[in-house]
Amino acid sequence: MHGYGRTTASLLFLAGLVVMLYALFQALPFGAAPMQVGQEIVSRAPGETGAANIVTAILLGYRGFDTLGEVTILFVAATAAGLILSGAGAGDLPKAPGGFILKAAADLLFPFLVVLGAYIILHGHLTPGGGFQGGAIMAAAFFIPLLASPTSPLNHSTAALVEGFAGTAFIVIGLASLMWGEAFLTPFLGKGTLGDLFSAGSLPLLYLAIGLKVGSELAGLMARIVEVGGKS
Amino acid sequence: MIGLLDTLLVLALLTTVGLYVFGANRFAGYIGMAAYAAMTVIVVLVGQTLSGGETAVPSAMAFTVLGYPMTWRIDGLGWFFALLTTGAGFFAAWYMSGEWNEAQPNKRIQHGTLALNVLAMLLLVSSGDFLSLFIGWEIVSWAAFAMMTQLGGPAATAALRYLLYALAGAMALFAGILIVRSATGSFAFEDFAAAVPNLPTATKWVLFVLFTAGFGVKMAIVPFHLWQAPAYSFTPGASSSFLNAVSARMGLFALTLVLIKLMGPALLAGMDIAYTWFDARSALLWLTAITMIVPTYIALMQTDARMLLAWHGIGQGGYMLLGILVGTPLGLAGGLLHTFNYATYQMALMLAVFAVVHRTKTADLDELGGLITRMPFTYITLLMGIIGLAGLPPMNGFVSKWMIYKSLLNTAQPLLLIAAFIGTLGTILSVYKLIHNIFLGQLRLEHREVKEAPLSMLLPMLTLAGIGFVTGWMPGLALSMVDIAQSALGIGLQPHHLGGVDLPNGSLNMLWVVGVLIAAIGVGALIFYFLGNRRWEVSQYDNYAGGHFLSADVRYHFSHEFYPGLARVIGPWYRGWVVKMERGLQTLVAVLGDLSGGVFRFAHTPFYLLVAVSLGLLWVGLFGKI
Amino acid sequence: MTSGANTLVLPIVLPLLGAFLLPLVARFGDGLARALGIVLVVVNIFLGWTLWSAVGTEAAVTALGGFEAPLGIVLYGDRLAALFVAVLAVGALIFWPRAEHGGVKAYTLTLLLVAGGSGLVLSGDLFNIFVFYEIVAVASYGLAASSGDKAGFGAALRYLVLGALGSSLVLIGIGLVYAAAGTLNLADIARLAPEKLSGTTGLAAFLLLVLGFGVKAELFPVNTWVPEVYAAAPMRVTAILAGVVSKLAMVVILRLLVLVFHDPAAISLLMAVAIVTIVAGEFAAYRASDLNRTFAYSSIAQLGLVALALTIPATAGILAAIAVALHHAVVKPAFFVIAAKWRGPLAGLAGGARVAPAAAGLFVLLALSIIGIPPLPGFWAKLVLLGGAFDAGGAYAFAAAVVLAATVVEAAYLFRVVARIWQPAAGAKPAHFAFSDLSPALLLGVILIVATLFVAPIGTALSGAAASAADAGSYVARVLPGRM
Amino acid sequence: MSPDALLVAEYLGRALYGGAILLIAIGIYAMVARYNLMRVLLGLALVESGVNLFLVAIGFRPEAAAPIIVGGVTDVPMVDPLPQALVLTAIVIGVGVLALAAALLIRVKETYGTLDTREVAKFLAAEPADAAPAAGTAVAGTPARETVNAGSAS
Repeated sequence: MHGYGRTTASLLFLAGLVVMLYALFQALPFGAAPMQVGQEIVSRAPGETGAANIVTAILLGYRGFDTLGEVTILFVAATAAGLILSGAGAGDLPKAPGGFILKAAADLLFPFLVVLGAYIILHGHLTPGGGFQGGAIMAAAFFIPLLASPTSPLNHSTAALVEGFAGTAFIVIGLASLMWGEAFLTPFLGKGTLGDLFSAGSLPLLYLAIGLKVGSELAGLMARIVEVGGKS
Repeated sequence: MIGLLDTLLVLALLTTVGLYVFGANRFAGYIGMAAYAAMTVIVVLVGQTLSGGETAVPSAMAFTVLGYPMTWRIDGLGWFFALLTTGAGFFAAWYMSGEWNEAQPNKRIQHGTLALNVLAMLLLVSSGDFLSLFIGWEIVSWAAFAMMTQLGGPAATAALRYLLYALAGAMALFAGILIVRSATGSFAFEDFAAAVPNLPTATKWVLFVLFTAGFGVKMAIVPFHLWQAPAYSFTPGASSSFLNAVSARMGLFALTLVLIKLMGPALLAGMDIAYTWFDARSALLWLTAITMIVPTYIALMQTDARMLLAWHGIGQGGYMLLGILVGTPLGLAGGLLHTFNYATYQMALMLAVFAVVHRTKTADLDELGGLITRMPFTYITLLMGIIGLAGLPPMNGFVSKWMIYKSLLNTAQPLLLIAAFIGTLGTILSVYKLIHNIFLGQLRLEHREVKEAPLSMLLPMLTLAGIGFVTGWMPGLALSMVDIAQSALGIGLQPHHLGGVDLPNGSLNMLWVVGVLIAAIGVGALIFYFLGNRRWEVSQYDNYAGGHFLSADVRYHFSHEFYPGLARVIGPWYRGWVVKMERGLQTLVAVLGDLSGGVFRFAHTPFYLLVAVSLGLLWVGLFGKI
Repeated sequence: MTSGANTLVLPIVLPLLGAFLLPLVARFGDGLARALGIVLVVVNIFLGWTLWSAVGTEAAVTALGGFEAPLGIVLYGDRLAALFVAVLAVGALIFWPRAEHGGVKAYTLTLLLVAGGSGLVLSGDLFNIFVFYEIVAVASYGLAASSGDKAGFGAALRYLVLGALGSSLVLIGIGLVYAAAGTLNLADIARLAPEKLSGTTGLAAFLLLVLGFGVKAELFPVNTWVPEVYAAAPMRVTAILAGVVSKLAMVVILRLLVLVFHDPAAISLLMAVAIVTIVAGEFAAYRASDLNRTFAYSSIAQLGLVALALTIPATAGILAAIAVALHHAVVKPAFFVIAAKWRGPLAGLAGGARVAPAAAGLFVLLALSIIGIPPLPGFWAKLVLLGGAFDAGGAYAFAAAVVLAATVVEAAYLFRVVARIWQPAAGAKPAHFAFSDLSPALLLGVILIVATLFVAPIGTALSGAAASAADAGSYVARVLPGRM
Repeated sequence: MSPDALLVAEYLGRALYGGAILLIAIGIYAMVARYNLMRVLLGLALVESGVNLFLVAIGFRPEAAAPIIVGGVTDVPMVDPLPQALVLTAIVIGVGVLALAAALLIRVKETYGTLDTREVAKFLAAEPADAAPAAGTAVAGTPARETVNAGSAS
């Protein structure tokens, strides 16, 4: 099929797709979500988990297993990227250091980003945010210095260490409840007062593990791409 | 409990394993002979049990898989074909036991595949339900493939073609037995036989077509016949004659079982084809008639002796099926008897031809001639064989053909009788070509030193020819075996005596016929030797043509274009629509393959996803419940 | 909650834990990491077997985190799930990656594949299934490119693009289901489906889910990644992907069909897809020019058979699907072992039987079984499939006819190769097999023969598994005891 | 629900769903009509965003609050929190896949020296030279494979 033919065909099919998807979506009850499960969770979450942020309660409590999978996917992607890039032509990288401004800003930003990331992780059960968002900020904290001075690459083994321990911690927290005869990932520790920093039982611990894992994984992943990506 | 049938099957299995292990041994042929002889004895014992009033000899072997029971037992029909199988195995092993064996590079495979084929066929003829029938059928098909493909080269090509035909047939059969199970709830023969009259007409037709096509491929009924001649011809000697003699008859066995025993000729005759005067049975009868005629005339055009005989095998299968489909006791007896007779003379013929090939290294009819002086016993075998093939007295082929013709007359089907005569005419013409081009006329210079076939090969040939003569002289011997087969079919027996059959409108007594014939030959010999004997013996190269002396290096043995006039007449039939259909099918598969393959090589794979989602949603919008 | 319920989580979590620890363990030597990975896979086989024997007709259910269904995520372990947990682990054990194809990272990805795959078959929650599906997908993208072969990267990227787009479709499908039913628990959806998902929305959701999961399940037309990936990936990866992983996606489609989408329109949609998949796969294989691609196309066709089996109503269809899938899981990896050595044009295979008689003999055995020649297991699988189809009649009979015709084409391309192998070598001889090269295939060949001998008990066991998997009522009752 | 709120909901709904569909369509267009693999990946990112938007939109309720309990007040209407959690997960998954895709992209560029899908497809389709028609079932057909390749790649 030649280029124009395919473009035309694509556009036609796309137009059809748009029209049909629109028809499909319009048939859904917009603004009147059935909330079959959602409503029940909203009413029960504070009591059952002690987290003020119900999304967090879902992420770590009701659907904590999803979150484990989610963390795993980042880990898989990082491992796979490491595997794929392991043979890439590192070595002839353009290792031009960043300018003065970038370097100075990187040094300056680093502590702020770390603190901000930590804050977001630790308050994940109270306010918007959590392990993923905080982890991403943490990753940025370590990634920006790398952009500033590419010659001093990230210490991958430390990152891997943090990654491994954080991932293990998540599962060990989950397994801990198994040992007490509860189901996997059942929250434990006291639920505390709704809205307090030290509340919601083991949920913040999970978020901490997630934060560390996401942070180290993202930083490692991006660092790897930067390390080999200079050439192309 | 281990019964006779189990002993037989275990023996066949041990023979297969043993001959595969010890097949390279120089005594492998004798081991095989002993094993097949023992099997034949067991089969004869089974026959005694059956003629003693038992309906079937069961096997202790039984499995139940996924709730489907599978059983094995041998009834009269199966017994008849089992006897042919072990007998043919015996003669093939005999042929392979001496000098032939020494000359073969792949003894192990020849012996092993022969034993495997015997085992598979015994398994098939003793199947007790549709599931075991299908299993046996598949094993027979693949065992034959293993036998055909052994030599590689053109044999492998022909075998692959056979395989595809056989598998297509097997798939039709598979569909058939599954439809039977859906309709009756089990694979049992009895349930099917009980239920089939009450099935919807459409189901009956579907089953009839599927079974006929599935089994017909093995029988090589037109239009499923293209594979057979090349596949059988390129197989090495004894194996080829075994395949020719009995392998294709497995299709006949299965067709008889399903169409005659289970469905019954009356049921088939009741399945009318709308707007014509055909019904299922008569349509198949006419297909059979075509099968008798077309392959026979194709045989006529062959220049390879093996191919010529193999093509005849297809046509002869038509006679057998014709007799069986007539459905009267006489027709059935004729068809089954022809199966037996054909096995004897066709095997003798193939063995004789392979003896010639063994000595001269060629089967090309244009490259042979005048071998009568070099290989006289082979000549006698071939002569007796072609008399049987052409259906002339005193050989046994005459008796069975006579019975088939008579049954057609008695059921008032003269047109089919004419078709059978046309086929026989072609047979006579082509077998004359066979014997003429090999044994008569000028002896080739390069064959001047050719020796007669060794005794190990001559003896089985002559024995087979002898059986052909004896059962022609005293057809009652063979007909009493046919009785056992017929008793399993529920149509009734054909009364007979040692010399033939008595019918109200004309009987046949071969004792008299052969006697008269011998007497007539005696009279002829008297006249020839004592009254007008003007002959004297000269060298084969002492020849004259048009008054000119012909030296040995001048070729005058006319074998090219043996029947030019006839060839012009039947030429259009020769390369017919069947070949074109086969080619068209191949091309279709290839084109579809390229189309499908092209789909997978397209660079923009997400495009398909877009198309699929769009079309899928369109379909959802059109057919989904709103 | 039955006694084995808490162990449901272990086949997922233990390999996951191992995968997280593997890079750390590797500091003490790659061999140790390899050993740990293999031990965990063996443990998973054991766990699968334990689950199989613990659950009879009554499945094990566990509500993760103690949050009862449908609020939380449940794991549902019946014999079907146990079977595939074990099969996946066995596949990973036999085809554990070689050190030269990625080392510890490949071990990690394989463990993750095992964890994700186990989660995929055990999970009873639609979105959770999606998450595990993604784990499996991403791990296989990585493994597909791990050969270091030049073609690997392009093929893997093509695979990734298609797979990611398919995942988006799945997400839309899940969104549609959630928007209509307001729940993600499969049992809960099953309960609400007749009321909420019987219309256009439900059908569209099914279409999107089938097309999305179909990328992994090798359904036409979202399977265009298959030939290139299977030709370029390391043999061990190809064996696992073709042999096991593709079936896991089929298990998901099975659950969806049994529980949620049983309206005739959905069934006929899947049937159409299945028939086209079979035809496209077999015919493309007929014209394929090397062994790897031949088997890749053949694998597509076999998965089409599985999909077709799924459309056959009641237990018969599910039994057929399991039987065909299991048989293919034994046969196809062995084929790929042979293809790994015999690369290049088919004409170059002449003389193979002389160079490597064991491989040639094994090839014939596998070919016979996959064509469906009795008494090999492939025949029984086809018998159940076609028997079910003819029992159902109508369009199913047509589909069965297509399958039968495709079988002839299948035999044509497989035995064409067999004929080639037995021809005398024309030029360069085909590669020789060291015992270690062929041993995985020989092992699978032995499994095939053993299965032939024990086909009756295996059939009974699978029938039981199929019957319980087909029982949507008991699924809902087990997961939502209070809400029937 | 007040009539105003209903009206708002309807318009918002059309806008949100329309936006989601538009994002998906643009993304798919980039994936099917462009040759550059980088653009294909960007298209993929767009499709994922569109899907996420759709998911979030499902949970919308007019005049409802974000699902966070402030000051212990639990009886205010809230939007459905579940799709939000799902979208969080979906985003992270998308990030992982895209990162892996970027890594592969680097290797593709490095290996083939191009990001053009046609060139990559040509490389992949470079099969064993012998098209090898069936033994014994020789077919007179032309090697259609080459023509298909040429068609799709030019």
